[in-house]
Amino acid sequence: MSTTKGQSRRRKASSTDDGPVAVASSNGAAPELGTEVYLDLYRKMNEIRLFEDAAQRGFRTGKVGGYLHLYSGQEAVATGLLHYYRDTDKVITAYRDHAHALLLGSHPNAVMAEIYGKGTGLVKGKGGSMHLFDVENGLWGGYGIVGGHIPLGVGMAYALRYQGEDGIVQLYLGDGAIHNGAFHEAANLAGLWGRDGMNPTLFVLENNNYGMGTSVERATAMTDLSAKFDSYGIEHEDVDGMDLFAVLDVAERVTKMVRETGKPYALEVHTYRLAPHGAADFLERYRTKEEIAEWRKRDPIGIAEARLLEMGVDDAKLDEIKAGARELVDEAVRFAEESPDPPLDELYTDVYADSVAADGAHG
Amino acid sequence: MSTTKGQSRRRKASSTDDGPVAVASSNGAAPELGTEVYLDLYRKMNEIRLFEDAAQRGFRTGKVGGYLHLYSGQEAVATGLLHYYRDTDKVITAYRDHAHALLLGSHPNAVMAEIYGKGTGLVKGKGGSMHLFDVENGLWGGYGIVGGHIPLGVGMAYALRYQGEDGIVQLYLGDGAIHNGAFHEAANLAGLWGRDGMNPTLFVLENNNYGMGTSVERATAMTDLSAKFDSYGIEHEDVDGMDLFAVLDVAERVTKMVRETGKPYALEVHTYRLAPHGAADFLERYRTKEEIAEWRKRDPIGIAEARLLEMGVDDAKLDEIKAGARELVDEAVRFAEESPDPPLDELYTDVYADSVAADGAHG
Amino acid sequence: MTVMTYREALRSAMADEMERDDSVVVLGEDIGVYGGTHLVTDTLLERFGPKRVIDTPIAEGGFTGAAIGMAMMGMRPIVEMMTWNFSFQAADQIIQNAAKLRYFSGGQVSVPLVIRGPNGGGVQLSAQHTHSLEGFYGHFPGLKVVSPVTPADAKGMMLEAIREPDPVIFLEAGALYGTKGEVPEGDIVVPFGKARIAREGTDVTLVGYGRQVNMLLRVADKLAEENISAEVVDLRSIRPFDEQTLVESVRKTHRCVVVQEQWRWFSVASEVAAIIQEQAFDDLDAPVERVSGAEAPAPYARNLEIAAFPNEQQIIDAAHRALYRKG
Amino acid sequence: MTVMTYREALRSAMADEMERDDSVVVLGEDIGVYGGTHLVTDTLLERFGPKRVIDTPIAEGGFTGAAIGMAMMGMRPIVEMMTWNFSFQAADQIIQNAAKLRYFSGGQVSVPLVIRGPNGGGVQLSAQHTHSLEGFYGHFPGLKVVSPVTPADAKGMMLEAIREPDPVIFLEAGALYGTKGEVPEGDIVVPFGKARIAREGTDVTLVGYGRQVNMLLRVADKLAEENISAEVVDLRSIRPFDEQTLVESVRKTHRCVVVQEQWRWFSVASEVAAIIQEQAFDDLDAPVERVSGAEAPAPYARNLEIAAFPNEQQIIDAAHRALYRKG
Ligand SMILES: Cc1ncc(C[n+]2csc(CCOP(=O)(O)OP(=O)(O)O)c2C)c(N)n1
Ligand SMILES: Cc1ncc(C[n+]2csc(CCOP(=O)(O)OP(=O)(O)O)c2C)c(N)n1
Ligand SMILES: [Mg+2]
Ligand SMILES: [Mg+2]
Repeated sequence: MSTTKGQSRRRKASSTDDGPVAVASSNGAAPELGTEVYLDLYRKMNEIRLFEDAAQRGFRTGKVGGYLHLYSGQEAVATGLLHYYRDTDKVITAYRDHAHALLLGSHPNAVMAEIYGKGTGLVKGKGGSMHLFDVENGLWGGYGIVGGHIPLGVGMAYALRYQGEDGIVQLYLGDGAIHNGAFHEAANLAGLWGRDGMNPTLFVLENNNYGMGTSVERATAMTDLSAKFDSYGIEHEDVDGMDLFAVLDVAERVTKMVRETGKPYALEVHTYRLAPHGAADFLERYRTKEEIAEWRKRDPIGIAEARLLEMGVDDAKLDEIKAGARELVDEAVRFAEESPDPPLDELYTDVYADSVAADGAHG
Repeated sequence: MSTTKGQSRRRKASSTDDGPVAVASSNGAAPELGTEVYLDLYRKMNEIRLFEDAAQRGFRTGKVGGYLHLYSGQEAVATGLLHYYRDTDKVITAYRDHAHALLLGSHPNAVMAEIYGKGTGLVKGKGGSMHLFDVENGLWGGYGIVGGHIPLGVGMAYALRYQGEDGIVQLYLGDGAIHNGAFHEAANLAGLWGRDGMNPTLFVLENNNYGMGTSVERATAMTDLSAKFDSYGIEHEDVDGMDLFAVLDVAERVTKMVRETGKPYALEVHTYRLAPHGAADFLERYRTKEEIAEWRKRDPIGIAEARLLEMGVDDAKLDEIKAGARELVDEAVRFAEESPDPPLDELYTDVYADSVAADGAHG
Repeated sequence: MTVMTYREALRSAMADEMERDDSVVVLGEDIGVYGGTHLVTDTLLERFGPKRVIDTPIAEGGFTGAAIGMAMMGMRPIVEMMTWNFSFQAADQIIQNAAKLRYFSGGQVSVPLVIRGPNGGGVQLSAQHTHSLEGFYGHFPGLKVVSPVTPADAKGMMLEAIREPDPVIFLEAGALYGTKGEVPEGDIVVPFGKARIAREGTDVTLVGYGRQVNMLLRVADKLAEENISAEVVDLRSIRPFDEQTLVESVRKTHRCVVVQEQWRWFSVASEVAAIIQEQAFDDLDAPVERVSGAEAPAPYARNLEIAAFPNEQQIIDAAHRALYRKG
Repeated sequence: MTVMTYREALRSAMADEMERDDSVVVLGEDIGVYGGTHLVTDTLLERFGPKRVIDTPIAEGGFTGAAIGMAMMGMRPIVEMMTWNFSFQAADQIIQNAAKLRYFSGGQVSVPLVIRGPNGGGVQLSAQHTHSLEGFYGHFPGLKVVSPVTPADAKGMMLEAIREPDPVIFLEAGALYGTKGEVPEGDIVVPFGKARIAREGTDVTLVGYGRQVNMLLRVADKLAEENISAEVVDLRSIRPFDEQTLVESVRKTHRCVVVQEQWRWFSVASEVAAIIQEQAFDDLDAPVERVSGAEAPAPYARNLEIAAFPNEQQIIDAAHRALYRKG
């Protein structure tokens, strides 16, 4: 029958038996990128955190509507992985997408303006927080239906190879999405097409242990999520998503591998959402203050800070970076607040290629 | 993390590495049911085969319409498993359902009449070959959408325990259905609910190596299908579905286990469809005459016959049984052909509980 | 009479039935520990325990299908769609199994199932999270589809829905969970298939359902200032549909405006216009006017979203056209 | 002109475009090695190879979603739904992604995707395998929905569909794959949004699409024997919809009968009646008559099935009612 015989294809290297927190961290095994690069990534993580705080304030003060899902706590994941983004790559994720846009080079002003629903927004104010797109910079959304974007990413990966591109697709999904049929159908296609080198998909399973209010243990009897990729002949490994350096270490290797083989690969990144599920999730009955406090000790920004200090960077430098990040975010908020609403006729554009179609009567 | 850690939970006992044909057969390890029982099961297998041949003739001669999917070649599977059916059990399967109805005690006349679309049919001529129901006898359908019935079976199993019944659900699915999201979502629920003993589902995965014209190898990169149950913490084993005695052996044990534990369990039954996918599948480009010929050598009826002769049953007895089966089927055909069409007002009944609703205007 | 919110009305109907009938269970995403993302099921887990209030993984097709299986066995499951926007993942289960099982089983199987959740627009939920699916599900024989607007109807129709022998698509006005209203005491079932005259009038019939009804009542007040007497018909039940009440009203007023949040094409408003021209052809003094949501996916920006939903002025203008008034 | 079957017309359109444009690929279940369960894609695998003719597992949602991803990247995938009955499993991908991506990406993303397959009833396919989904998909802005009846339109509209920048729901008349007709040579694109006068007449307008059009033409012959001159309008394209041709015809005949195989409620026929009463109110001498499929899931028995589909007599009776004739 098959060669995999169903035993886990997890790379023994970073295999783990004792849950997220215990996943082996890199302990300096990070690729030698040099302090400048590390400081730059540290800056990005701070920008993301402060950006999310500002968006949250916008929501609390009624300036931001709709759904708002913050990335706070998970910064090291996308920051580390997207450091290895190449021009031909494509990135697709769900609704927790602000960080991905910022990291890929979308202007913070345009991202914040989108969240504010302004005409200067990244998608003209038509999509909002959940639907960030910046195709020029490799961001292909931004999707609100759990599981729904996963087949898209797998099809995009097929297209890359069909069109002779050497890029890969970084496909982000949550621990909750893995129980959705769309994931399983798509992963099976990825494994199948990958046999012929036609599916350079890097699945990034961001396990923050909750799908909204439902913990992994309450969503499945088999909680070793990355092992679910075994069903599709897709190799995988786990990594500590709170440690930027651990993520960088793995990211360099696996992005290269997927690019070269054209086969899918999966990372289960153990992380934690320090923010509520969404800005409207105020009760958080599903987890304790103590649990959150425990995880705060592993705040990815704190961990990175400690490592940088070890490397001999001084506090002043870090403060300077934080201050710069604050300025950037303040400017984004100012820009968003002062930006105009989209013109009313935007309501009927982008329904079809020829916007005459917008009245639904003509093609 | 999880207790299963993704390594295969296949019972080593009947594990197998070398494909269907090589799955260890029982070699007489069958439970001591006695020759009378074996002969009775042999009779049932013959009735099914001849029944399917007759249905096929009906189709070829234009007396039977719609879709028609035959069980020929797979007789040992349902015959062995349903021998351990108990009154409180429920059975649910897809469209290849004639055998299940016959084995559960539906009258062959009513089953054939349904296939002929007559008012005397099992479901009054309203469902046809794909939608056989005989709730009194434990048959809960009969479904035409691949994967669609699987969540139903898992919910039925929950209901059994919720209502305090000791029954189990025998849930049949094909190798093609296992790639459908409905299977994965349902299996995950079964594993989850099974933790509390709330899901006595016996998944019977009938691997006949083809989903219509697509072989297992062409449908997934991980062809060890039963191992896909690992993702849900559901234990499983493989069995040779061409050997009635091997099936009986496993069936006695696993039906008992599921009944006692209230936990789901999965059997991958390696079998083969000697008939075309459906009566309209005449080209069969997807497999060779040689392959079919190879499998004919393992015709479950032939294997059972050989074993019975070993047991000292004489040819005359077997011929007598075959003759009886032929009579039964001839009578079913006669009944079906002579039966009247359903009355026209049946068109509007059974849409809602109160058939006034049938015009769609009143509830 | 007690005053309660639309949310409380739904909850009390479910709780009453769960008290009365052990076969009633609730399942869905985050309905238990979390309390329900709209808090409709809040406290039910504490009251009825995890075997009857079942938190599920994010698998709408799977748990809706499982609920159908429970219903086939005589249980009375209530599925919460966190929002109806997610029900497309369960469309196959709802349309191919729930709606048709009684029929293709030749009457051997019943599916006493309720699927409930918020339907219609909110505030800036954008394209994937803004749908009004009355016509979408109402098209299929075998389903019943209702859309209450008052807390009293929310409770009365939920009681009816849970007791129905057939699957019910229960479309709640998500925007109204917090609105209060008087709800009669006790076991006050509101039968399906009966529209409600929300306000009597003689000059023009305004037809709607769900949250549009409140807007129609405000419009009726404004029209009254112009001495136009508008009758407001709350359809309440989309399938079965009360053609009689609708047609009788138009026979009286000779004019009709039908309003819906959903898109125009192949919709409830299309059917309303078709029914009226079929059954009140000679009584009709002007074409039935339709006011629907803008023909575009829902935009995020608040100004665009407001422009996309039907508004009072559009309805007033439509009424003026129906009355051949310049306004 | 060459004579070919509806099936061959579809295949030749796909093959022509695949020759012309490398970005066109076909994917679906058993379309390659098997040859297509209705043989529409037969020989394409041999001609274009496995990277362009992709056999998929039984996962409508997964491969439809993957095709959307391919289209986003500039490929032009053609998805075969083995039959449209299976598309409910892909409804979330079609409605939430394909239809809305251009909009919620602010115009950054196009989805040049065709989803094609047999739609409508066959012979005794029963409840789960008999649907006419024109209105179901036509409801959603962002989708285009077409339903050709002649081999010429099958080819011309398929050529158009493949070149469209937006997702197209291509509903083939499954019952007509074997029917022959004349097809013009060469690159004869049939634009969407243009109805076809299949037969000119003056007394009553008969409206339909897909296989019903053939029945309408037979009915028109029979009415002619009673000296009733019927005009037959083949809508061809459901979204975009050609209101003008429809309304002009009714302005001329003052009477209309619309026929569909799909169920009556919230359907194409509802919309047709609504449009006509809106735009030809004063020209209309009788209510628009609707003839639809029976309000029940499709039955298996042939006699019940025949009774469930619209038939010539029902249409003739409807025409007589519209003409106030006893018939
Ligand atoms: C099909 C569907 N069902 C339900 C929801 C509501 N919902 C939005 S986010 C979410 C939780 C998703 O959890 P996970 O995949 O772990 O991502 P995370 O929020 O943790 O980043 C749910 C249930 C949805 N958007 N889509
Ligand atoms: C969702 C869906 N897609 C496609 C089909 C068409 N179809 C009917 S049977 C079948 C093959 C199923 O194969 P398998 O599950 O292995 O069952 P088997 O026919 O071998 O018993 C297909 C593709 C369907 N009925 N439903
Ligand atoms: Mg999560
Ligand atoms: Mg099979």
